[in-house]
Amino acid sequence: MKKEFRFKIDVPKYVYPVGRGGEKFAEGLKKEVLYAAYCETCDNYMMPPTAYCPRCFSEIKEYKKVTHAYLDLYTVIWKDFNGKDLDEPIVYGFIRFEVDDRDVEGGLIHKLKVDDPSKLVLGVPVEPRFKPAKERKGVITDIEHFELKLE
Amino acid sequence: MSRVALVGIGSTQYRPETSEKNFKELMYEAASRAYIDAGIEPRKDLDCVITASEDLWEGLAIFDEYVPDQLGGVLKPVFTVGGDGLHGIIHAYMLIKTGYFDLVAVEAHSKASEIETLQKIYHFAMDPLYIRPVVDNPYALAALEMMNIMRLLDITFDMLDMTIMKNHLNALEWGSPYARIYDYDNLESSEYVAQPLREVDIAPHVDGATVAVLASEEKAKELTDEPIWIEGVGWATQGGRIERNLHNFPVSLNTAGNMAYDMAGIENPMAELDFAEVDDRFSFRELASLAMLRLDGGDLMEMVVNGVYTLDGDFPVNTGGGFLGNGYPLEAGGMMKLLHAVKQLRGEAGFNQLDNPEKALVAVRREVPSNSYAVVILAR
Amino acid sequence: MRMNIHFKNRVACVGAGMTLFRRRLFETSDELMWLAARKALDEAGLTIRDIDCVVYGTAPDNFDGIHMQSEALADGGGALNKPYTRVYVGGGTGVFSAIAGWWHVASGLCRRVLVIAEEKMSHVQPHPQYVFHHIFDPVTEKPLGVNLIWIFALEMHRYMYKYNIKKEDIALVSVKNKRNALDHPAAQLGMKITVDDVLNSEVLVWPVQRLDISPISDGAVALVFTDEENAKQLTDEPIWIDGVGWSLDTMYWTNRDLAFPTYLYYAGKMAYKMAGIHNPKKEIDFAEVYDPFDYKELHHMEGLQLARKGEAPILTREGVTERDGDLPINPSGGLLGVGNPIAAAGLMKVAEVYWQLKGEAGRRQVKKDVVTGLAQAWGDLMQVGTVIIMRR
Amino acid sequence: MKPENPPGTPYKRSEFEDGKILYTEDSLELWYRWSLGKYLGRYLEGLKEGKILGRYCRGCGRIYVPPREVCQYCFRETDEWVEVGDTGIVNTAVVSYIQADRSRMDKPLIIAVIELEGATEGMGILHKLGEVDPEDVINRKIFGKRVKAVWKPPEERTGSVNDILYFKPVEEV
Repeated sequence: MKKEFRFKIDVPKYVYPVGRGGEKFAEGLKKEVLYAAYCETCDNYMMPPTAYCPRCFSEIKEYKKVTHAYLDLYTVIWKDFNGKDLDEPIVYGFIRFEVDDRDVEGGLIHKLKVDDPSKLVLGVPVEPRFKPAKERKGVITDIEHFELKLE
Repeated sequence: MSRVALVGIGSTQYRPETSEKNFKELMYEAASRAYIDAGIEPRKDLDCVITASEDLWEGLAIFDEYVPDQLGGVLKPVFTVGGDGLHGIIHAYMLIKTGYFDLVAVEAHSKASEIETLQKIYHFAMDPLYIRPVVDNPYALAALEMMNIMRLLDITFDMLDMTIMKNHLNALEWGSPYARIYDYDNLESSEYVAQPLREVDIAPHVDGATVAVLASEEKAKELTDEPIWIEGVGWATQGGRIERNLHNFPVSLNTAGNMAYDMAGIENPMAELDFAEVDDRFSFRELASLAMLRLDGGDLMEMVVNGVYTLDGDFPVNTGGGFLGNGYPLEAGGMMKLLHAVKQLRGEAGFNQLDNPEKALVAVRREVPSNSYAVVILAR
Repeated sequence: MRMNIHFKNRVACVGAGMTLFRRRLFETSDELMWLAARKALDEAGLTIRDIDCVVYGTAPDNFDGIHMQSEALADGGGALNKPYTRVYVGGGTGVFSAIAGWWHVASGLCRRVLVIAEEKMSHVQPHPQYVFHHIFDPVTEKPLGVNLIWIFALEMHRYMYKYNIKKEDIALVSVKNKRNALDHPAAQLGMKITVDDVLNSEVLVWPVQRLDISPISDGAVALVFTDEENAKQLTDEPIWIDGVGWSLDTMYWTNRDLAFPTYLYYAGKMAYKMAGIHNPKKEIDFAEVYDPFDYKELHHMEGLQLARKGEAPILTREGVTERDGDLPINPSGGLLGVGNPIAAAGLMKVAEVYWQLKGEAGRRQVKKDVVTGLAQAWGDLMQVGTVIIMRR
Repeated sequence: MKPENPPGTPYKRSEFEDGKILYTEDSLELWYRWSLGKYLGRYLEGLKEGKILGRYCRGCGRIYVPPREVCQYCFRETDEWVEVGDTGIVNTAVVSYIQADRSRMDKPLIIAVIELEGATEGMGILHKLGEVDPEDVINRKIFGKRVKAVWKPPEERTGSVNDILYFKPVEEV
């Protein structure tokens, strides 16, 4: 007797427009800068930049260039989701930012290029490595990865 | 206004695979047990049925369609919560509090073993603009969270190991297929999945279903001499942006907990509660939950090291073995914990039975990458 | 279920807001939620900080394309460190999220609740219709190559067969609603069409033609509910939520009577009882019933006992359901005219009832004086009815 | 007039193609391996054998097709297997000109709910009709007519609802 039934849920394609907040982010990527959203009412910077402040609901009018980026958290992925060893470990960093010495709330999760993950220290300055201008599409993958900033 | 009581609970076993039954039969098994336990005739007595689920766990768009028959809810008010089973309990609580509903059933289940592409579902839960194009593994997000929590709360691997050993040991009584008797050497040899997250820190997926029946005070007194009262509920989310939550404390659990404590009139939770079943989808989450729910006695490390949270300790936690010991049944997570707590309060916990517990807290957080919490306080 | 009890926590609606309904909107899902919520809060004279609880409604996750969608979009509801959940009953979710908002307040747990429903169908390419075929049973139905419109066409045709209804009469609904929508500032498909236009439009699944169907849309709607005390502080004329009801039929839709929506009859009965209504046809002044297809407006009027079985087409032909008629139905323009971002469309109906009862619907205002209004939605595999009754 | 100035930024499909609208992309292909359980598996097996099986509930006397695990009225497991036969009455029928993704079909397809004889009145299944003039569907002459399953040859059956090719009329329409 048939015991199992295999089937799928498929949707050929999804597209997600970047929205109002994402448009500003895209503008920055073009110029190789990262913008943080600034909520005047709450006096608070936010990354990724949003179109509105989720706390006070006012519209974001100002986006400011981040002036400093540092590694706040990281993880080294050794196995895939199903427990199989990866050929090469993948390192993800959680990058946080500052705007003129002010903390930015949130940050970006991205790939981190590093030679020896065991030597990583939290707090080290990092910088984004952008794809060549021609290949950029105005989204997060325009950044190839973050890497340690050489002083 | 009427108090709300839990008058019946029924469950299937939680196992890595349940291939002999389809999801409807699994739900029916749990529901029949719950209705017998409550002593009700569902077709006649039930006022409302709630399920907790999300479409993609099930393989159906609009899962809500497929629930009324096997829960006795046809042509009754039935709906689905996109949340944990414990969120379902909270909605049932509110419905009864309105004064219009007397008997409400809540169901949640997992058929995780029947999903071949589980990873893609997790991936699909991530923000499509900033995270999904970069990260495809939910354990990466959990690992970042773990690093943050360990740093904020000064959690060491030793503390995690003690938690893992404790929960596995507690799960033995439940006949859990995952329960192991671990020692430090076993744990030390566990490999990193997503550093600092090790294999042993992750609760594996499990199948199963649990149904609970809630009643108004009047109805509860008709049905049983020993209802379990729901004294407080609380729920909160920390917001949708993981990036913001990654460098913070999980304060929303604190918010949800305080809401429940206020409702239950609890000022000093550790003294007034007898035990707690809290989220341990990942080992560090148990400790984070305890800290956020003010159940750490001011010094988490001291509590763990002194065995306060073990069955013999002053404040047992995850007496049923939690997710680490029993497996993680997706949205049924909170219901599994509720089941463990109710069994304790009723004195039906067998070898794990505590001495006459009267008040307990159940708290759960939804699966990665969410930041949603639900808390329920039960009393005998 | 106990009814007609003396009821302590009366629930009021004090503000409503919505975005445009359009085929494609550029804003992200959470930005749409924020836009609608801010409008509703402004109207209520509140800020997001005044809100102590948020309820979110969306139909399947597959449209916006985010699993555990409510969690990812919490920011758009301003649900930072606040109680927040999502409820759903398929297409009935719009009105149902308002019902959930009702019990958050009626239970005494929350005092000021923000209810938001949002749907972005444009994320699906090439056509959102595709997502719908995943709602069918994967074993007994999906292998036949199902298509959502099939089931509605099957139901429509059965309804026409049983009561001997002509397509011309059903088309009048589309004509009326699209015309009504011309006066709705957010409407996607307000237009002047004739019965012939409907009958000559592309046949999709006979008897369903293109102009029988509501469009694919993006959009969000938000409402603010409060308890009695807060409502009286905020406004001199709160709109009260006096009855709610919903009911879900068996999942085996091919075993059901397709000519009459039994589930809606039960849902209506529950709401009427709660609101103390004995004769709906007399006591309901106007209604926003769910009209993703033109025949559904008629079907639902009958399920709600606003017309006898088979009588709704006659009332429509006689002009009773026009804005200046005795029983205006869908003065907003409904889903056929305003658009159908599934969950948001249902909540739009609740918003319309609110604005009509406040007398703020401007050119859409129904002619007669209205005290009691009803909004209804429908969904899942043609199996759920959700009803809310509001009074001035 | 409410709603006043509803916000939102509409755009056209062409703006995507021109690159004016920035976006990220994804697609979905999720696979599930469902357990069929005690009843659904037997139902499919029956189809392979050329039989349509239903379940009988002693509580209320109903015979359900497709077979159900639980009786919706009695909330109890159904009791017995019943072979309901492969003829039925057309409850409702439609003519489909489009596919699931809304593209046009080459040849219209007739879809129906067929109440199977041998099951309790009103128990229908969803299937296709064949050897029927679409005109007879459009004018609803097919409604209430008796139809019979046309099966695939036994060796081609796989235990699926598609083991029935379609139902065809066995009385004059």
